[in-house]
Amino acid sequence: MATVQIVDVRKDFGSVKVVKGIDIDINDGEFVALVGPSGCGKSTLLRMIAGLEQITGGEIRVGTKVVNNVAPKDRDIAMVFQNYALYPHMTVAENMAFSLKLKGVSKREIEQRVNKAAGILSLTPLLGRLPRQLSGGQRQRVAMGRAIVRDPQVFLFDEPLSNLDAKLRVQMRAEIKELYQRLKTTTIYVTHDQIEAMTMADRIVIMHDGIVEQMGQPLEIYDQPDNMFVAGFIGSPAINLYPGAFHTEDRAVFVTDGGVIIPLERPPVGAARRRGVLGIRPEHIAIDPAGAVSLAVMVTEPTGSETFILGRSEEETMRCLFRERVALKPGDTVRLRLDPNRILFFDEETGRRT
Amino acid sequence: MNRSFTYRTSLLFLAALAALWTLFPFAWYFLVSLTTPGHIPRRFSFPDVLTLDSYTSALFGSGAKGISANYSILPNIINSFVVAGLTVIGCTVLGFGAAYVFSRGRSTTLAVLFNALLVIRMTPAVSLAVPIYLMISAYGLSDTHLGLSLVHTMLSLPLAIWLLKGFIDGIPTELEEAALIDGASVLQVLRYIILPLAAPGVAVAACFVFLASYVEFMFASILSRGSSDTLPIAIAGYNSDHQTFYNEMAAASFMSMVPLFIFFYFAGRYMVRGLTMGAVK
Amino acid sequence: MSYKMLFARTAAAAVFGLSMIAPATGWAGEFVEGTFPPLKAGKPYAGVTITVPTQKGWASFAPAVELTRNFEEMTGIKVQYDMIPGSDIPSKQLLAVSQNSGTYDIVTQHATSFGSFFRFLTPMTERIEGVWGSVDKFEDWVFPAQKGVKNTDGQHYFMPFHANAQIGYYRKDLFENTAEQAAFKAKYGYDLAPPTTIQQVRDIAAFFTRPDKNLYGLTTNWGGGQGYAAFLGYYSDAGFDLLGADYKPTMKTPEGRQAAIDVLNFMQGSIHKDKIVNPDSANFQTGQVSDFFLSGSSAMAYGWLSDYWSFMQKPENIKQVGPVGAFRFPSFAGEPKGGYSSWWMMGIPKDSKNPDAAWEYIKWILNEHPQIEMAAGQLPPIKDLAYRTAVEPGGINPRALYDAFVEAKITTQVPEMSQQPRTKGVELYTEVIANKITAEQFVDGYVAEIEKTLTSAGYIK
Amino acid sequence: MSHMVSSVARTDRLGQYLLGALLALPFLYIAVFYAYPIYKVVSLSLRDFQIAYGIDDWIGLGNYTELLSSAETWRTLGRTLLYTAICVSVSFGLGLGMALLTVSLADAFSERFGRAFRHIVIAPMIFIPAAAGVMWAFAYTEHYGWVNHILIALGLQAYPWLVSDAAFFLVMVTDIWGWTPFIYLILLAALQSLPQEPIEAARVDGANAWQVFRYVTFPLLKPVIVIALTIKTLDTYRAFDYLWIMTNGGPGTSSTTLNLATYKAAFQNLDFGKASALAVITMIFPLTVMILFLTFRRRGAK
Repeated sequence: MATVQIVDVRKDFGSVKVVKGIDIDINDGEFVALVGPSGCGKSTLLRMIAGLEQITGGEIRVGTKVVNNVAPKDRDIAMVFQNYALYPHMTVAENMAFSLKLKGVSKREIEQRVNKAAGILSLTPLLGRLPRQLSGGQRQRVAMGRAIVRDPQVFLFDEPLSNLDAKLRVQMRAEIKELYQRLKTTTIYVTHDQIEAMTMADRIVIMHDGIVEQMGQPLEIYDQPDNMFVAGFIGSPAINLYPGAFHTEDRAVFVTDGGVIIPLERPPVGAARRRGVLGIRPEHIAIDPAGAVSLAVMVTEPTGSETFILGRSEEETMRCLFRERVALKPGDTVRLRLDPNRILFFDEETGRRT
Repeated sequence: MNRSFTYRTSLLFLAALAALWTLFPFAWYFLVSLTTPGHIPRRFSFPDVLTLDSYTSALFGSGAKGISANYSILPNIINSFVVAGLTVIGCTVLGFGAAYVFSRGRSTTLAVLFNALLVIRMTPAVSLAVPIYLMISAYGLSDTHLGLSLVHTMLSLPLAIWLLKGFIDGIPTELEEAALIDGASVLQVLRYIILPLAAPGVAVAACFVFLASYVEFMFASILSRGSSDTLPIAIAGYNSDHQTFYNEMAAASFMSMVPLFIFFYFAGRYMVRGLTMGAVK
Repeated sequence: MSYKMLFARTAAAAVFGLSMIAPATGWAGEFVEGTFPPLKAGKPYAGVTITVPTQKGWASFAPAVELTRNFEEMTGIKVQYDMIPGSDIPSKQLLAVSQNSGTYDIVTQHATSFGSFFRFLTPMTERIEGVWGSVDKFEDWVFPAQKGVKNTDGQHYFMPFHANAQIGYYRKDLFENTAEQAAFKAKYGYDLAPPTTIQQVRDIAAFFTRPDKNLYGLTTNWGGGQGYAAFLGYYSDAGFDLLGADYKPTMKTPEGRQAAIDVLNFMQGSIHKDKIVNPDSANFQTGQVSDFFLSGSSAMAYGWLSDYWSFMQKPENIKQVGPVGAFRFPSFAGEPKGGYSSWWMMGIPKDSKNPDAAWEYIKWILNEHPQIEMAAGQLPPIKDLAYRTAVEPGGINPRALYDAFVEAKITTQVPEMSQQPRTKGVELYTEVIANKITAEQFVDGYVAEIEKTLTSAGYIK
Repeated sequence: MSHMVSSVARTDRLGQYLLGALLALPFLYIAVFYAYPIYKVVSLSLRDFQIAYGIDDWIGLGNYTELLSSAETWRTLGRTLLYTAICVSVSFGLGLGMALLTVSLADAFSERFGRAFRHIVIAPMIFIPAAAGVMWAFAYTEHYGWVNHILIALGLQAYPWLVSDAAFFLVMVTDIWGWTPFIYLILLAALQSLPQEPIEAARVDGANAWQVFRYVTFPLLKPVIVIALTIKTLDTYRAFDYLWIMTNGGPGTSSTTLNLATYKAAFQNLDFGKASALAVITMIFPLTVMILFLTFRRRGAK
């Protein structure tokens, strides 16, 4: 186990800058998720940590050792690939044993370690099978088995669950987390799925366009996004964002460009007559006959445990999520109250939270 | 499918016509291979003697003097297989690594080199005949298996690289990366990952290279002086100044198609890829 | 008497009467007993391997290949044969010797193409004198054709080992059938017999041409290269060498031109106008002629047929045609004037690694044993032997072959003639036989090609 | 090797050298057995080089001026192009027709029937071209060949086909017979992998069979057709076996294409200089086509 330090790491592909200077400190035994939309550079960063991509600038340290120019095989890391990258011509046991075999570990020890890993992942009955004879979840487990059998200093996961169906994904999520808890090996986990990141990681790094937008514990990021991007990226259904202006003459309100007037409890300091972006998460909107906002329902999506409503208020669309069942149908009008304590404000130019 | 009777009948008629066009020459020639020189029909009729003698005498040179070439094609079969075998080895050994680099590399130089392969493949072989003849004889390699296979290797190398690249393209790079992380060196990646996974591709490419060498006529005829004659030369050779043994020529022709026949069952579905150098999949 | 018995007789003669037929044989211990030309005794070249090119699928040479064991035992020399397809015989060997690669220890060439090789061969005069005493004695020992093989320096570079001439065959059952004889006489006014003039050839061929009965009058080897050679043969038999003393083509003279045109008109007309020759003849080589003839579809045949003579004497092979006779093909000049000889020769290239061993081989193949064995498909080039195989009673060759050969000539050879003019000649000839051009056009084109080549090579000033 | 898609070369210095060597090896081979001969054939074409007569003189463009001023060279070129044009277009027509027929047969009867038909159509491909050449030459012989047998059975006269003006075109028949399966296979594979939706959509839209082919199938096949025709054209242009075996370029020179002329000049007349000049002339067309094709394809890809 080891710490991983990423210092001002940059990556150019020709003239295209993919990673633009990233600093992340990962503690020993920490589970960090790199999350961001596709093309944000998270996979490239992971591959640089793995040694699969050359580093254009900066430094990566595993433990105390700078690994910039160290070949992957000498970095003592293990990686689980998005499509598992199981060797199709080797059995499960051979897949798991491959790295040990290359290292020259004795046959007996290989067997022991493979059996142990297989036991942890309940792969023992499958050891003699070829990858094509396995289900998606089983393949996923073999990929993990291949990683843990080596007992590496760092685990790298590159979107390992994205090829599974929704149900299996939830199950495997739990398994990975359980495994992590058991091994406590430093883990870097790349995903574009914010739920995975939120549920699994000790810390989340949100990347966008080659830079880190925010780094922190899951709920901290959810509640206090540093900027509009993070606010929009984290949370599903996505946060409602309305550009508009503050009015403090009569009472503090925010008037969106679409004409919705949202009462505020306390406007941000120096907000008078200034423009900004108001953000409100769908679940922080409640039905309230006395509410200030009127919504014309367009779409209702009841899922049983909650109800999602898409509607129109003045010129704005609004997403709302109710924990309770609401009997609304398209065409109905309902009055809403936006929880003033939960309202977020962002600077219109910089996108930073104010 | 509900189609009209007329439609189906005319389809069948066309199919019969096409089958006649491709198969009839074979059928006639096959009859010739089953008879003896004196009994080749002189009018549109069935030969009155049917025997496998032509096959045994072509194979073992065992026919009766005067009505047989007294010539065994066994040495030619061996020549053909040795030359084609050496060519397969040459093309796979030389072509595999290059195919890997072409498959995984992206650069202008590589693109130019790769297109050069296509240009090489399309160069009329006869244009190279004089200098290659001079080279091969200067090294004392004319009329040897090695000399001919060196030339055939040259002729088939572009196709081999092209085909192998197509197969290696189908191997995900993640597998190599996984192996790298598992601690493999470049050689080990090639040895443990690419080679076993490309094995069917190597086999298909080997088939194409083998057959290209097996049927090649011009260089085989220029570079051989008799003792390294391959099958096509031997077959054409039944037509000599002295005598044309049509029945043995036919028998030898039919025997020579065995490897091609096997190939169609083994790698027939890769035909198109090979024919077009992978330009069409 | 079969040729095996003949062989037994000659072998006995060779052992007991050696000194009689081998006047130049020196001290007995120096040479292998019973050999003439004599092979060196004591195996001085044992362990050497010589490479000898020969023609692929050549039935009449096959006995020599089989007998090579004897040679190897006698001399300790190993012989490796390169079987070259007939059409590549000149070019492949020429390319090999011109590159000084030491590929061959012997060059095997035919009378149409040996000229190109002189510059790459070693002269044989000294060797000949060593065996026969003098070149004159040697020339007397073989057929006169050999005199035409000399280079301009007057030296022999080639030793002959195989002679052949084009002759005609006819079906005795047809020619001796009284009904046919009567019908023929009634139509043409003379007796049906093997032809002695070209007009008779035409008459007889026309008489027997009955396509509805699957019978043609004449079948010939007029396809491609052999047809071209047949043309040269007819032309030569009319008394013309291809080149005159000044290296100018004789077809430029009015007589030569007329003779060539007569010959070509006969060949072209027989196939396309008179249709007295089986049309496949325009594509046939001798073997196909023989095969066609044997199938009973032709009254007469023409070609290098002696290759098949002994085969055609066997009853089981002539079921359909009955007994077969041979005749000397008539000449376009009325009297045959020597004709054109198929004279196969061996020379020793300068780049041979084992010239002396090669000489031993050449001497051996001229020995009686291999020559008699090969005589079943050729004429030995040695006059005396040839006489025994063809003229003496019980000979295995037709008399007509010997007669055709005694005066046969070799066309004057200059190196350049055997390549470009030959290729052009064959090309033009195939156009004549395909009825694409006239005989006159052939002569004009051919003469122009010869003059062009020989002018640029410096023979014609 | 820095632009490797896979990380293998990037991460291993030794590996970089190794991969460099893996690429260099075949190109070294190509340099020796292709680039050098190309250089050599060009340099020989500037010489009067007749090895058998010991002639080897630099004569500049002498061979070219002689060849290009000879009407025969131009006739040979014309013949080559005619041969290529006829063989390619007829093979293409037949190949396309039979490919469509195969699809229709599979559709109207059964998949198995279609497959069986396919096996029949590609049968010529399992014959060595040299064997196919002698087989067809045999078919035209007067007494054994079925072509004349049919004529005679029809009450017509037998004809010496291969020693007539027809010979050149009869070789084309063999070429078409032997190589139609090539085009057929490519087109069939393309037809069978065509997306069915546009065709079905066109049917629903009321197009008849011809309109479906003309407006949907054919445009979809176009890229494949371009490739197949390019390769087939260049292969036919290089054709040697059938012509050489069936006619030796005759009668006369009536079926001598550039390939055969080069071969004859080199290995019958042993005039290596002139043969080299012919070889260079022979190369010009395919190399031009190739370069145009590659440029075109590159643009297409962009």
